[in-house]
Amino acid sequence: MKLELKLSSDPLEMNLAHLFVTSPECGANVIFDGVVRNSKKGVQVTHLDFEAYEPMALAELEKIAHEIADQWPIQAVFVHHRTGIVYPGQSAVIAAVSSPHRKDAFEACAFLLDRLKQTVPIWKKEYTADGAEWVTPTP
Amino acid sequence: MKLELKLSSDPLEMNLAHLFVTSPECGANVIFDGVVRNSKKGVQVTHLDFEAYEPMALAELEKIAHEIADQWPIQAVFVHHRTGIVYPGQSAVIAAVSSPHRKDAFEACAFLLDRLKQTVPIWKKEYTADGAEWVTPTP
Amino acid sequence: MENLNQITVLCFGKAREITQTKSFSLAIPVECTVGELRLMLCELYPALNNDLAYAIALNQQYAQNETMIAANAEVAIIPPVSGG
Amino acid sequence: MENLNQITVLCFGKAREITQTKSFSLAIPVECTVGELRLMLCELYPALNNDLAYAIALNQQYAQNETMIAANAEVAIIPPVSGG
Repeated sequence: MKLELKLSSDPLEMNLAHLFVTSPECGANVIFDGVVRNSKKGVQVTHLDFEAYEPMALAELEKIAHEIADQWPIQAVFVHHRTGIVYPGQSAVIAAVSSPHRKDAFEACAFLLDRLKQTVPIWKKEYTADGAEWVTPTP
Repeated sequence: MKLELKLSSDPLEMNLAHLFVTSPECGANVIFDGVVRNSKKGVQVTHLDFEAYEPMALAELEKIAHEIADQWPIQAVFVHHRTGIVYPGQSAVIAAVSSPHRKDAFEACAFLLDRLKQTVPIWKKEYTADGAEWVTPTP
Repeated sequence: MENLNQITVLCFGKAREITQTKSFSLAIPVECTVGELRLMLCELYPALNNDLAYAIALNQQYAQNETMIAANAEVAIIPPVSGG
Repeated sequence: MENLNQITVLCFGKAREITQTKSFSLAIPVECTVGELRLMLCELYPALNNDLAYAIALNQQYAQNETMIAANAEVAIIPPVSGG
């Protein structure tokens, strides 16, 4: 399995995900692009500020990639996650997987995001017209 | 719902999907990239040749987009599909949807591909070392 | 003498190879269903029915066997699709 | 006199704001579990326990309360994560 995991304060590039996971052995690439929304419960969001425990975040992402490879025939996993300030409409995370068949690729990419949100030590503080607060996971 | 549907004999561009579906109202873009594989059942594939009944293919894709919008809160649907000769490693189809939340986006994009393969009048002929034949759907 | 409608039949994929043409004209009875058209196509191109479970589209929509074919309809022979 | 280990505690997100530092040094008993460290942190920063259900990582791995903290361990306070 090929792995490309990165945290970055620079804007994310979709094409890197596409180029990394594409191979002529894999008929299906599924790419998730997580975009910062401009509102939450009707309140306008001005920006998010992401903080990460970088070495542990990369280690947890690698664990997730291995969990995926145990369950689906995935040949490449790509995750780039932003740190620092990210504005509405910008990508906070781009995750991609490739697999010979599409059902596996969809399931694996959805699982990757579920797990990322459960275990990877990254935090976001949300800045709105009402103030700022650390986002807590919704069950 | 925004719609962008196209059949094209030119190489597909991932960034167009990304740009089209991204909006600050939607936290989740899911993009499927269907790549031509270099082998089938151990036999080397040299290329595929796609043929489409273009006006009906676009009409069927539009029906699928409306089926999706009836089931999930999807704000944009993008499908670009190749026609003509496509080589292993190249994209035959790029499909993308955007939704406020990721579960909806994953489900809608997977459904889109399932339906595309059932109803949209596009055909591929597969050229291998053993000869050429029209691909028939696998149940 | 029976009234006839002139229709155009489009052929795609394997159907195009069986008929060896992308489209042909066909005179059909004024009252003719898709099912009756299938019988005519079967006589013209026996290989169509032997080799292929195809659908018929009328004016770019999938049609049922019971549907009546309108004058000037665009008819298409739709082999099993394999896009994506 | 009891033997002590010096550890570094990293603070992230809301924990960083509560402790008002990205990291601090702490002397803990040579035999000290994660659960015992939590009690010490609670005394140092009562708001940690009142406001936050946090995890503890040892050397960049999630740790259980029973786990013994090794000398020179990198300890981190991990508030509920919210990446993605």
